[in-house]
Amino acid sequence: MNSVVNTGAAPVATPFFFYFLAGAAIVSGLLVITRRNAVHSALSLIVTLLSVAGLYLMLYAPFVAGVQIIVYAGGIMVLFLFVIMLVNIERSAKDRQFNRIWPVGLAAACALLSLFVSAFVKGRNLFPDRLVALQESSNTQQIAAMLYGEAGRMGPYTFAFEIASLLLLVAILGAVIMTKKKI
Amino acid sequence: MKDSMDELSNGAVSHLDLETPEKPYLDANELIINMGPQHPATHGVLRVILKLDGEKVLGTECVIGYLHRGVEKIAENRTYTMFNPYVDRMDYVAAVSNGLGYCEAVEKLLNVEAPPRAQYIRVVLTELNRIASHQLWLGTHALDIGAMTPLFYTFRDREEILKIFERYCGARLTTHAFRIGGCQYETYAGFEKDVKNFLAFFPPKIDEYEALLTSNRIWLERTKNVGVISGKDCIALGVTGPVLRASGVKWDLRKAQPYAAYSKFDFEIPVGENGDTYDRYMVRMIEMRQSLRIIEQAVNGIPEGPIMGKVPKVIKPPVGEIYHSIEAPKGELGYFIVSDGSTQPYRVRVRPPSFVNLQALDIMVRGMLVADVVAVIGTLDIVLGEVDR
Amino acid sequence: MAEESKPLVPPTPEGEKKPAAEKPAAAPATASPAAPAKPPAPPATAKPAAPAKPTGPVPLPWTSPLVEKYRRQYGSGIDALTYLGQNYLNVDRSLIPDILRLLRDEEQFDYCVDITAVHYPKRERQFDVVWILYSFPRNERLRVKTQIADGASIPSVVSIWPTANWLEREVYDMFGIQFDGHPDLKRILLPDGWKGHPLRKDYGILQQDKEWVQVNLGIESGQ
Amino acid sequence: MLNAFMSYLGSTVPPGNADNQLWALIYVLIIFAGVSLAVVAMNWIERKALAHFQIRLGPMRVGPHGLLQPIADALKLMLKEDIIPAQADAVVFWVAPLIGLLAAFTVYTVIPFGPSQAVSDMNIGILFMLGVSSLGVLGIITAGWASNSHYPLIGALRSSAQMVSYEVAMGLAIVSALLMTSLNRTGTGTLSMIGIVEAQQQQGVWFIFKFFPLGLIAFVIFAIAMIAETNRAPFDLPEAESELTAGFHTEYSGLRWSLFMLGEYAAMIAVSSIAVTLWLGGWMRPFPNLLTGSAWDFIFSLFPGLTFAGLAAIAFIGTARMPAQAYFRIQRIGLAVFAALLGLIALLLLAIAVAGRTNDASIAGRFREGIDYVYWFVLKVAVFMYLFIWYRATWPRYRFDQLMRVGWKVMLPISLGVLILTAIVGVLIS
Repeated sequence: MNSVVNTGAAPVATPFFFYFLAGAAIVSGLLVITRRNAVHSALSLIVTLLSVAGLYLMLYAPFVAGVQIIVYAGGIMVLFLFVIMLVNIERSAKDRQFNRIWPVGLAAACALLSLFVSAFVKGRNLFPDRLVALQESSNTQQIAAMLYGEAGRMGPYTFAFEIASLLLLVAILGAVIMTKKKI
Repeated sequence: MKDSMDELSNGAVSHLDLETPEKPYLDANELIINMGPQHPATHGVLRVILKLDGEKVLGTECVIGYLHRGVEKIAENRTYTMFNPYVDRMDYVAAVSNGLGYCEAVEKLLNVEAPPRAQYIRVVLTELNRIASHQLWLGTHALDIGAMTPLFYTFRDREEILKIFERYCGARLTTHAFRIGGCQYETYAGFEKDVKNFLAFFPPKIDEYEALLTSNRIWLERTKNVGVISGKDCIALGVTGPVLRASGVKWDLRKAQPYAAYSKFDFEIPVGENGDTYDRYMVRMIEMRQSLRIIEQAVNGIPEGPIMGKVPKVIKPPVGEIYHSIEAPKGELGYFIVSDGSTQPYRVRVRPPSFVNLQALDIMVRGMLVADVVAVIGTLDIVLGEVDR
Repeated sequence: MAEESKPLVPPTPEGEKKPAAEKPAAAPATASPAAPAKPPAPPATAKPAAPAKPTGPVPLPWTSPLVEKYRRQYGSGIDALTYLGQNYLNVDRSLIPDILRLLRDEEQFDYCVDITAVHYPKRERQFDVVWILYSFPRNERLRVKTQIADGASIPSVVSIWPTANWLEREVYDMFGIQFDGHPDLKRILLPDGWKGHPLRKDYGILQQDKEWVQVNLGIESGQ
Repeated sequence: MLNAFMSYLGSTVPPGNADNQLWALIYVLIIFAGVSLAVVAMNWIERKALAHFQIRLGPMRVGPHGLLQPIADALKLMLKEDIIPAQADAVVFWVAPLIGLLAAFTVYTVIPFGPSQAVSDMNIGILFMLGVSSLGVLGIITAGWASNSHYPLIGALRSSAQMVSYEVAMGLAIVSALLMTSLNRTGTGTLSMIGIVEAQQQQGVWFIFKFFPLGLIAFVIFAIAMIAETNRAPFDLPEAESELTAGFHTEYSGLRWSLFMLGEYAAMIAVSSIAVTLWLGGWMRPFPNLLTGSAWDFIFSLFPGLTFAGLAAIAFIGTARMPAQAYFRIQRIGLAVFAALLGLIALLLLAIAVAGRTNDASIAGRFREGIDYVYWFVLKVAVFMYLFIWYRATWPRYRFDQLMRVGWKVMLPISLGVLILTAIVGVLIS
């Protein structure tokens, strides 16, 4: 994995950090689905998200890493915990976590895995051999260009981005209507 | 607890407007929180069991009695004179008022009256004590709402009053200032000067408290429309004192049924409008100023003469019973004394204002937030020594 | 009824002397003879003096439109007296809820100051229950009293004055008087498991204290 | 070795970006120790200042004027029994204070005390800081939940709602400051903390005064939100003493509790540093573009030494004013030694200022420059710290619904409006 070409700083012990982060992500990901205590699961999920943020950093995508931390680890997971804390942990811990449709779940997981593997095998030549050295300082700008467009032109994802924000607005309104009886 | 509250909200107290907070839309578990008896804001050993929906209070139940010392039982085993110091230990921040109520009640039973000089001294000391009590209330109330600093200011100024007490009778808190039939001691040399110094010293200090709180936005938000109680509810629940007056009922025993020398002084009764925590705050602040007015008139007019009335050495009231009440800083403090003709009271019943006022806590905090419970406990100005006796 | 209760209300010196005399008798019976000798001593010395001076003001009959009105309505069940300028009604127990409700509704006694009781163990009807009322519009106080026997219950006035809730609980706690119709009649100042009712004259303080230390501290006596 | 370090002193890039991991590590340690020391000092200052607001003396017994009180406190806390409630979730209970502490300290990796006096000049500095500081709430939530008790739970719920709400207004206020960084020739702004300060230098104005009053409003919003973020009075609802006894750390004691306190004060210093960086020109001395020239540089470089000289003078006066009784002798000596120490530091700083006045390339010159930067930065942060204490002494506590209302209905619309206006004004000007 030590194939990253770097212009400025030379990262230290890159393979170590990669395996460390990947291992942490996998282990904590497994903990998420095996812990019976929902709060423990949520905390494990936070570790997973942070590890993934670290991996983004290693891919020279600091902006995505930062957003990952802010939005997922900092925002969404806090709300998750907020809700989970109010759930009766004692009761939910006693419930069987793996219910009867687990074979279906296993099958779905296997299918997904085989999809990934086949995509990786078949499209091997689509993946770059080595990561292109990104200009770290322009990373944020590039994302902006992708999302909002540049110099008067729409970026490739502008439409999707706007649609997504509209969707979120609808979700917000729905949440307000659901929780408030009279507005 | 639930039963009692249902009873309260149905039929039993139909004329009391007990609004049950609307049921939560999402299914949420009710949270039972035990506030006290060890809690920084319950002013002693009050225990309040709160039923919460999130932060909203659905109902409360007060558990009291942690400070119960059986004062009424003690009275039956002491002579009238021996019992006098015990009353100081009930509302220990207004010991002088307690003593005044008890002494006057026994005097009434004996059918004697304290001489004018004693009456005036009593008024001066009792009003000083009212200010001290209100100062303590203000400091702790502000602390409950999160303002730390007023506590220290009020304690600094309360010190001046306690110094006068100390010079007068040697005690600062449990003063035992009065005797049945008059005063315990003749005023010390310079008593009047000390009191007059205090009269000059204190008004700027009230302004100082008010500068910190009265128009403070957060203070206003925390106290306006918090713990509202109507005058009607106050009367139905027997709530007296500044709480009653803040709800718009202009009733003060010092005016309604004057005792001691109060009929000779000119003062006003402050009245609130909304019956919320802010009005109670304002009423007490004005009361402090009015107390200063009374003290000024009293200390300038202390007549010469004896300080003790014609009371026998052994106090042995004739058979009979009497109820006498005074306006203590917290409300109507009454003594119901039954005499069997012996030297010991057959029965002494204390009608404690804090005890009765505390009953209003429940309807004042229903539907409000946890933080308001603390504010309302503070604004009721309870002293657990008096609630539990 | 009135004839029966009348001598009891303004307690005569003879009637009053008895509880005082009874006390020293009760205390040694419950406590060890050596230790409690002191507390009952003062009443013992006071006792001979008490009947010697039956002087002082005597409760006088009291008449007013209010009294006349209710006396017409209820007859002899009401006895109106005044003592040292304080008026009180002595009412038969059977009239209690009606009279109190009428006092609030018709006579504007809208504020129940206090409810309490007094224990006279030598009497047939051991308890005086006292309601102290006040009228804001009239600026007037009135006491209403009734006599009930030990174990008898009395109607609750919580529906008349909500403030009676805790006050009645305290009376129940201290005297063991039952209030019918009280929403939540339980002890208020003492712990739920408390034995006895302390303000009864026959309640042995020392006995209670000794039992407590024996059970909880494992010592003979805390005195 | 010494030469290596000295070369980094003169380097224009922060240690983390200077291709020397050892130097970065040392820098991290220096900052960690410095922040810990600052927290200890802050502890003493807060107790003393709060006491003086409230007409009392504060700690007076341990050391002269209670100077050793923080040490005594730390010792006491470390020696206290470590209690984990029987019904608590032990692992989470154990981890919770560490989360808060780590989050608070990690923020310091991007805070620039000077153009090269930072652990690293991260490209996404401010974003990183927002993200990491938003993790701090996890410590509070987990602490509240793991205690398995009602008061901490309510405290945790309050704090999570509070921090999530105020983060929004805080973020928008930050964005309006970031917009201002893009008002240059290329039209590209920066998220780098060092870049933000340099942008202020280029534009010749602190962002608090930029587009007056837009910058000021954004700054005030941030200043309010940062109090809420650090759970300080009047927004200290999560630990509202009079309501929730101690809020989320009710069940904590001893060392664990002190970790929470350490985290809280570290977070206070961190958010103050961010405010200073974004709006108050970071490490820059007053009027760096106006009062230029080596003479002015020299005058301003005297300030650190003079400050310490002033502190030493105060300490000496305190020594002289101590009662001349045998009882106070040790305290007198202690205070005199402390004053002498301060005086020595003052002399050292003045000597460096004088020695480095001519040649910026010399070691003394580099030292002087570095001290200057750190001094002005710390001075600005100290003002905020004082404000934190002042607020605490003055204001009552908000109620929860009021807090939420202020957050969502007042701060959020205002910050949105300021953001939009800033963008419009920025476009119009450029």
